[in-house]
Amino acid sequence: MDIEKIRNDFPMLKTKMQGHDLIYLDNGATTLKPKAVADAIYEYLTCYSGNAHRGDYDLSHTVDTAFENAREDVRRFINAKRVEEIVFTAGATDSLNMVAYGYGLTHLHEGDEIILNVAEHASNTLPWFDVAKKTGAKIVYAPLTDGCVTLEGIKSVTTDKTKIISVAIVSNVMGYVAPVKEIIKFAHEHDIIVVCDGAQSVPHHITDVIADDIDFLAFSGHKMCGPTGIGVLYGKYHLLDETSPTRYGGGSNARYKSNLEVDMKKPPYKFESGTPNIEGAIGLGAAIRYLEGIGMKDIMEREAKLRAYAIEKLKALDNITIYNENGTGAIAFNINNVFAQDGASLFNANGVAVRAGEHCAKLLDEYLGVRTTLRASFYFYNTEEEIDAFVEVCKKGDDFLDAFFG
Amino acid sequence: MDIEKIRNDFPMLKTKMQGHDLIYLDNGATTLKPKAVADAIYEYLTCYSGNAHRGDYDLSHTVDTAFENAREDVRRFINAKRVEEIVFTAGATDSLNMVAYGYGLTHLHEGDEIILNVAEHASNTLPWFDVAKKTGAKIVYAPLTDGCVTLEGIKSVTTDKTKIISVAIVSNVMGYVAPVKEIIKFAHEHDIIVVCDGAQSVPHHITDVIADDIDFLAFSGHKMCGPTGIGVLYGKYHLLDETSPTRYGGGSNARYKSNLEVDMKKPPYKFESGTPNIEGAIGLGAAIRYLEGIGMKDIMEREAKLRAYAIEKLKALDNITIYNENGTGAIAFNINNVFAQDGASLFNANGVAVRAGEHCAKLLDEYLGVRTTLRASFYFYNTEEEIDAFVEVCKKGDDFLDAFFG
Amino acid sequence: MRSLDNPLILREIIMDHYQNPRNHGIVDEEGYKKVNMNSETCIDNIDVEVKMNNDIIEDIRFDGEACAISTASTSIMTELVKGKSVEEAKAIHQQYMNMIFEKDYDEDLLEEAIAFKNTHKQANRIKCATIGWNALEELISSKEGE
Amino acid sequence: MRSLDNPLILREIIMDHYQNPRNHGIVDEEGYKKVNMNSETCIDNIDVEVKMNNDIIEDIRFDGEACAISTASTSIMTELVKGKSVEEAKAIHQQYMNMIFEKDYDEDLLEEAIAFKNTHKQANRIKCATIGWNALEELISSKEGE
Ligand SMILES: Cc1ncc(COP(=O)(O)O)c(C=O)c1O
Ligand SMILES: Cc1ncc(COP(=O)(O)O)c(C=O)c1O
Repeated sequence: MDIEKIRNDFPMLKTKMQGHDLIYLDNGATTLKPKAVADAIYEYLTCYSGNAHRGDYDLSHTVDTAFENAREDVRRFINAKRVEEIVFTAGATDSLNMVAYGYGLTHLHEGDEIILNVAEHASNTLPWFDVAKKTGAKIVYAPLTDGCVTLEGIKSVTTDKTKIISVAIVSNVMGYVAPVKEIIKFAHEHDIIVVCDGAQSVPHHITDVIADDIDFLAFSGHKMCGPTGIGVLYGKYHLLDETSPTRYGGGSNARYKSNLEVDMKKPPYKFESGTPNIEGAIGLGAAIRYLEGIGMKDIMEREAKLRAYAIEKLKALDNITIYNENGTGAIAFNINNVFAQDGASLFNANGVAVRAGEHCAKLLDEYLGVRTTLRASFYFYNTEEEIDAFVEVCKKGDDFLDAFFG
Repeated sequence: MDIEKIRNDFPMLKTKMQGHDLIYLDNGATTLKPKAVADAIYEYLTCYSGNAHRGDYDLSHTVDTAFENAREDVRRFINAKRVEEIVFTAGATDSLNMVAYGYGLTHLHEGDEIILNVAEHASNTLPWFDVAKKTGAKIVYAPLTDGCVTLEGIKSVTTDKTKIISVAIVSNVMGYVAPVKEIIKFAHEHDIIVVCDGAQSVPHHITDVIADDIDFLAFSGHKMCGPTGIGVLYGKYHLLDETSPTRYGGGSNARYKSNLEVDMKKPPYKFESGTPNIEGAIGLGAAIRYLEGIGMKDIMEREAKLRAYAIEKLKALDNITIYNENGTGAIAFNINNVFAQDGASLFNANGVAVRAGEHCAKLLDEYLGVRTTLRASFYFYNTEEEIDAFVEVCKKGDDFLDAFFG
Repeated sequence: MRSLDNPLILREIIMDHYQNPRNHGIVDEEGYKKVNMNSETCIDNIDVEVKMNNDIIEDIRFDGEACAISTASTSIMTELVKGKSVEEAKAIHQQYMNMIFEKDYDEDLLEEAIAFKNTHKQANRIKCATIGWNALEELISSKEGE
Repeated sequence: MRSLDNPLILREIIMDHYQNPRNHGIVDEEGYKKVNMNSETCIDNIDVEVKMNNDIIEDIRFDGEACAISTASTSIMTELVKGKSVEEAKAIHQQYMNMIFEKDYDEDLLEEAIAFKNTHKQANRIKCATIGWNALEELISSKEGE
């Protein structure tokens, strides 16, 4: 992996923050975009901006083709069997809501159980809360072991009422990889559907929905070098077929009559009402081809190395508490005696972007015993030198108010 | 209005289709984008791409500011009282679904009535169908007069069961302007909420939600020089307050506990779950400032002139049927004895983009007596010369198969 | 004989089948299996039905409101496959698709269907030129699956 | 006396109020009106309560888990407005906001709150530096509305 060349692909890496070269360690929130993605979007906007699915003239047909090619890019990237299993959505949150309301709400009955865990993101928690309230189903939390979802944890709360397990493949705070393949195998033996939140896994790992036998998978474009406002819901075709749309309108129906008779199209179109995010899909396709160009295997390896390097450096300091030494994703930590938000400010003053807070996983305090943490999250374009600079800032912890007077 | 200068702002107007200079008359489907919009989006992607609402460092604060400035641009453009009344959505379809499911589903009871009309777009029809089925409410169609929604038509079907009227300010096929101000005045006297579909009006007219006393207004960015994947739901604050979110997740909640207690934020944030379409909002803001720079009054006047010119020219031909001579928006027509799709193909072969079909208003055939039409729709950047070229193609109607062998 | 390269003749074939579609009009009789192809293009609304006799397409008919390209291509399709075996029909279908998507194809199997060989130049019409053929495929492959 | 231009002193003020917040700890007594400011920043979780005596802010208290900037700015705010009339408190609030948003302001009314005059350089901290002040505004303007 030619890191210099790669860094040159990202215009953002040439920007400054508070007078310092930007060190971007908030990739869990959103990633930077390679020029190829920005260019693909610009090209759509300036060279062939038209609507899709309306092929009455060449321009529109060109847009259609670009849009559907992006769908094929997604299919290939996650190794789905059929391109019809790829639904474009507004983002992972939208995708998860579509499963909860389109599948959960229509399949769950009073007393049924949905297994979550307290490390899940709000977007994989709150839609299920609402569906549970509406159907009378029950939310059950699988216990974590050292912060990680385990097959044993899942088994320990599974009953014959369990209908759905919804789980992040990689947690956005704890950074652990859930053993989804094993969980799914177990779940299917008990006729349980497994919804996977891939928001933090698809950008960083090799995804193979067939090998893992995933039922539903949700993820966002903007966390994998793509634009915001676009995401994906993958579902096995027969499950999508059983899933109700959550939005109705132009494009998704085959025909309807004034007597309320409505004939919907087949998946994925029945879920894509209204003009879709066309440049979003095109941008996501470009992002996927960019990632494939580098190679997901190399990306995984590089990120593992970066993380190990950062953990080693942080452990050498005596003013840092690390909450997830052994994860693969984000590092959750605190500077001792410095409130997370003050810490983030100190990093900011030194040009380092890290995030502070509950990271939208607001049940996790019940497990961690601390409400707010700092989170540093890497992507393949980060470097050891950036991590060195980040660690230097950690050392300044006691002077955290300097940031405020800098 | 310096039309040469304006046309220079649109890179698409320099492109070709089937070897001819592109004549783009499908502005009802989506409009072309000025360079200023493409540039604003490119700038976000390459100079300050970060997540919003997560202000832990300067970059994120910059994004937040740009995103919220775009909200203020929208507020100003439609003259809303408060910026909190502007909800960013994925598009008009999404906005209309949010009203139907977030307000309709939670406020309608069995036997209540919703007034629509057969000229409405699928996106302002099908969500109400579904809500009617779920609540036991009834869909009632206001009769059209010469294809136009009238106050009398609305009155004639209003009963003391009427709770909601949902109506397009400008119909996407018929192009007529509904007298919404009068309809709303009447409706409010009877405690009826009025939902306005502004997808075809906001881009072309001066919008003043206060003057018209609009309750809810939905529109899309991509039909007003902005990007796809972004739209707006305007609602009076107290109505938004009563409206339930249709998507739950990160960003929209204040806090929640494992026992299913959830505290949502206030409008507009409670509706904006998950990472929003940031560059979409920024692009829409840029589009609005571009339109304001030209002036909506001038835009309206120019479009009226263009339409009148086209109607006059078309009427001089003896092989054309016009379905809406007196509208303000799109022209719906057919070349006699040529199926609409074949007609569109003929236009395509001559570099003219017009649309064929039912235009997502699939109940309209019940009124028009013809299922499919051609639709030519203008925007301020179109010219009389383009209309001349378009009319020349109309004359070739009989040779429609030439397109296929050209 | 291969004057089928003459655009005027190709055009005439299409106009002829558009104005006088063959095997037109759906019969609602026992033994027919029908598909509706409305959702494919959002504008052409075509029904196609077949009656099988063991492996043979004994009858095939269509109806609907559609453009010249859809109507003519479906009309020609019905003529080509009527009386043929499923195997033969599949072979013809394959050649037709090859032609539409600019691959090598066997002209002889396609006869008048050759009128659609320029479809790729108006790529937006591919859906029209294949709608009836897609219906055929659906009908004969689902027939097998029964 | 205006050594308040010395960053070291400003810093000390903030640290002092962070480590020893004044008017700290919510009392759940009759006569107090409370707001929770959790949703403003998604990280600071602050409650502020006031007890009015006619037009006078007789008591004002706060509690919660928050960063140094939020805690110290709220602590200083409570000291500044306790015992003041609504009118006076509003004037102080106005001057503070002016300072934060880089407009002209009256230093004398703000006393130690001047420690936050550089907030604009870390614009992401504006929410922290104003959270308690926003709570104050909510409390005293809703008081009027009752
Ligand atoms: C009148 C009307 N309403 C709603 C819509 C839906 O807009 P969108 O496809 O951007 O969601 C359209 C656009 O096709 C329209 O013309
Ligand atoms: C694990 C996880 N799930 C879901 C989401 C939601 O993604 P988005 O905000 O793009 O909808 C995120 C991102 O914050 C996440 O980290």
